Amino acid sequence: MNAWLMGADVLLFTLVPCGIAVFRGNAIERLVALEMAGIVQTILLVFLAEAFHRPSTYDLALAMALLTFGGGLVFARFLERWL
Amino acid sequence: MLVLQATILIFVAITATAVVFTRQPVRQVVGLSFYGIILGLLFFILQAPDVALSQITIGAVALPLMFMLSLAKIRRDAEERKRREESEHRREAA
Amino acid sequence: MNPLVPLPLLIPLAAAFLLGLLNKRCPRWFADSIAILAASATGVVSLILMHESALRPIVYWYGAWTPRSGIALGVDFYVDPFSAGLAAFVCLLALASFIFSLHYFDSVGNLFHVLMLGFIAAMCGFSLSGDLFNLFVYFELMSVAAFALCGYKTEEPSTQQGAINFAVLNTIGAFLALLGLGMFYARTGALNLAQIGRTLGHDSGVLVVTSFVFVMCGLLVKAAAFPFHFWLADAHAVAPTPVCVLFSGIMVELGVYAVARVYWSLMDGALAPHRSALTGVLLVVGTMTALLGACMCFAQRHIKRLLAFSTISHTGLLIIGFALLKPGALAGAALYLIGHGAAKGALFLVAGILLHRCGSIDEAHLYGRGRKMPWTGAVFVLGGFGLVGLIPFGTFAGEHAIEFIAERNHQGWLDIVFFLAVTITAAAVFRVYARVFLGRGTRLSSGARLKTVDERRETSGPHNHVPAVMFLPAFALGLLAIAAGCIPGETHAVLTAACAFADHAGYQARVLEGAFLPIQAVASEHAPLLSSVLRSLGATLAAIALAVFAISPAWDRGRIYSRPFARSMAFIRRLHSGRVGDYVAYFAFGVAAIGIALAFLIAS
Amino acid sequence: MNRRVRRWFFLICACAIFGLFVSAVRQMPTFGHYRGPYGDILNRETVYERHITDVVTAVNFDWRGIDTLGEESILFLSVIGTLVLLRKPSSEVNDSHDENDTADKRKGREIPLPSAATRVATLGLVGPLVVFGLYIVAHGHLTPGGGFQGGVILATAPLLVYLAGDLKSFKRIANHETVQIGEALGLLGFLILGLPGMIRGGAYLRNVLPLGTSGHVFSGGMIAPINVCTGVAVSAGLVAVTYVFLEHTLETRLRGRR
Repeated sequence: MNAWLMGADVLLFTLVPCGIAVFRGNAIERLVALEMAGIVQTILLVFLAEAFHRPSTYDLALAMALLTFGGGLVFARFLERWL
Repeated sequence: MLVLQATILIFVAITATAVVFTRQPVRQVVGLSFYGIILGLLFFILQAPDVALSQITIGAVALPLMFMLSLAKIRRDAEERKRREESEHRREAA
Repeated sequence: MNPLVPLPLLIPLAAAFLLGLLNKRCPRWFADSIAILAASATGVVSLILMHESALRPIVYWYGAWTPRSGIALGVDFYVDPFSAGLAAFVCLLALASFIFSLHYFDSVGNLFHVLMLGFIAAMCGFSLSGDLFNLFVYFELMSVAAFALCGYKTEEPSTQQGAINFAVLNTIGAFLALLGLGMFYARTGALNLAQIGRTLGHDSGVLVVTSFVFVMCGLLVKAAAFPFHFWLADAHAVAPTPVCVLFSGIMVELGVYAVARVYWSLMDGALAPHRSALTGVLLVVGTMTALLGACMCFAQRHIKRLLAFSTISHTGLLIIGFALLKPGALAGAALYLIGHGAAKGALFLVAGILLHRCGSIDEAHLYGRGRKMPWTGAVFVLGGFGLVGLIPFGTFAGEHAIEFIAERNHQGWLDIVFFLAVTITAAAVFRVYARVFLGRGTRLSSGARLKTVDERRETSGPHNHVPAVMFLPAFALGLLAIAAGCIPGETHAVLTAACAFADHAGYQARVLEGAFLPIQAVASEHAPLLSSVLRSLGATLAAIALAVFAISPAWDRGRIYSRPFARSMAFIRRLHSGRVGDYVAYFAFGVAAIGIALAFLIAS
Repeated sequence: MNRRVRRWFFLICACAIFGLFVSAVRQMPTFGHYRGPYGDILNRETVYERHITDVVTAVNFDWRGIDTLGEESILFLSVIGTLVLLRKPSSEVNDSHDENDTADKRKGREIPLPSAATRVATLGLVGPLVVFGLYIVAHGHLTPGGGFQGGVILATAPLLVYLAGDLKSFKRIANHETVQIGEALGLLGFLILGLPGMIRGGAYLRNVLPLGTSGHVFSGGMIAPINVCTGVAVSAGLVAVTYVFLEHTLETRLRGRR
């Protein structure tokens, strides 16, 4: 049990409020909570990669960081325009 | 470690159930995205980084975009049908 | 390693990719010729493989990853006469539908060919694969191609409905099979069929039985066994006719084949002491499928739907052939598969011709309109005789073998099931023949005309003659249905292949150790032919009599008096509601019932 | 069956299946205790046999390469199937677009272009995304990822262009024809790469290239080229599906604001 893993444990529980907000509340709130979860997830992946001593899995965090923005944009565009 | 795995498994179970019980499609897609995030975490913690990467890349943009496009298409079709019916009514009235 | 083995998979795939690449840049004739060429090349390769493997099955390891110290590392294709023969039969039916569709689809791009070629590749791979996960991959490939082909005529809402029912039910089945596959992997740590079989040994615990039930039910969805069959009629009613030939002629039967393959290669050791349990469960499933399909078949007037329900009924008979778990019955089932597939293909092609010429597929609407097509009608009757199992047909040989084994195993009541199923389904075909091609009998009230799809869009309006490219494939398939039953020495060869197919330990030795085990020729027992001949003639006469009765005015009068019959038919028809939610509920019921029955019988 | 009956019927059956499943799972090996020899052998042998460091990629593209060919074909056929199912019905090709557009305007659907900030941020992300996708594809045999994941990331880049509101550029990048050619070429490449092994007397998909040094980009024999083909096919396939959807669904609405 190293410090990174403990950090990951703590971070994991910050996903709980995000989850609650994703499933209740209005459309905008849900979207914001989803974006928040994406950010938490990115940091969590960094922590876990460090905890497992697997430097090659930083790719995952990087992918998450790059793609979350696009995901948010998808929802924003479609909620705004069509749905 | 085991605690972490168990916690994430429980998260997955709860989120999946929550997605199923969300009835409105657009909200369901948002929930599904969140579920994808948790699922990616589960794969990673079970030491399957390849699968986790697939989940992340697909779940971030491509999957929601697909769903949103389909929903937009269904909405459009419904609107079109309604418009067509309305115009038919009008024609009949005339 | 024999370089021919991967070709049945690679040739159609390469052709599909090529046509996908050229797409709209190549003319229609080019796409047609590529497709026909690919299908025939694949068929020839499969036939050569069937011939070469007749004495000794071929095991082919992709990437040259041969097993090390008895542990399979890669993925293998296992070629024995059964698997190669099925691949060849796939190509034959595909060839017939390609030729048939030369004049059939007037204004579509080459995407139809791409999908069909992918479908062929999937079915060839499915029959040859010797790896459980690989099998699943082809299952999925087959499903994807089939969904798209089924929804090909996108304009009508009913098309989408049928395709959606098909897709939802098959996807759920695939998930269930995947779950079972994962459980097998958890138990054995292997994916190769032979490897799993060896690791399982004689373990018949709940885990193994449940995994097997899940995989089997997933495959039975494809095989359209009761109560998983509901998607089939909806899908067939809306799919284009050339596609129906492949759906009914081989895709559904491949589901039964896969169940047989999975059972004999990996479960036979574990379930050897409990065979009677599996036989019992599967006999119930097969009998229900056969009888229910036959009843529904007779009640239809949409000809494609009618033929689809007859496919369900005959698949039930195939399941019975497998359920006896004896090589002899397996050989019979193989013969039956070929005979039925060819006959059913011919029938569907005739339905396609009717659609092409008359722009309808409704029995009432078509009354007497086939009188100018005596030859086409003759092929239709030929198909009907194929269904009833008249003496020279392939179905007769198969039925004869299965019934012989059934009687020897004290399951003589199966004769009655066979008799009822073939008589009723063939009677339905004869009834349609009499109304459409002879113009005899009562007219169906056109006031209550079926809400048929506007089928005309598949073709470009009624045509005045039957083009040779449409008639010849149907005729050839009709002839094949006869030929399948009278090739000299065929029964013996099939029986030998079936014995090798059912050789659990031999399969493992061949795959894992590369043992040189030639197929032993078996002394076939001669079943009493006379009683079978009499039975087949009796069934034919009964079918004709039933058809004559059905078109006579007495039928309508009789229906008023037989309330219980009508009421139970109404109940059965209500089950086929067309709502996918109902179908999923029946699916869950089927899995639960089969699983619990099997687990209970094995535990006790 | 009405709704209520169906729900209860289904629930009872599902409970039965679940019971069966639970009793089966109880017999499984305990969590984290892998029993089979297969995974252990692969873990042990891959680095020696193929000089690559990501076992999963080796399983996907070498040990079980034929599975991947089948899966790529599934993707291909799904894309083709989508094209077929979403093709414009012949009767509606000349659908009056004007009507739709005026209808939209009437409903106040006209939406302004996205703000400059969004555009700059999104378009600025496209470049890094392409680079990252190429990196994932090229390093498939060294780090987690590979043709599939990298292909999806690559496909996301043009989608971002669309999301930034630049439909014209998206259409130029994701030209229908180009995309389809790309997909078919990627798959044909995969299929052809398997053949040399067969011609040289081995089996289909057998390795014929030198293995190189472990950990180096140019290592692992055939795995890297097959990865690249898969990446091309996957990215093109995803873009193709999106394009078809867009063309079919949204075109009429977007025409007004081009």
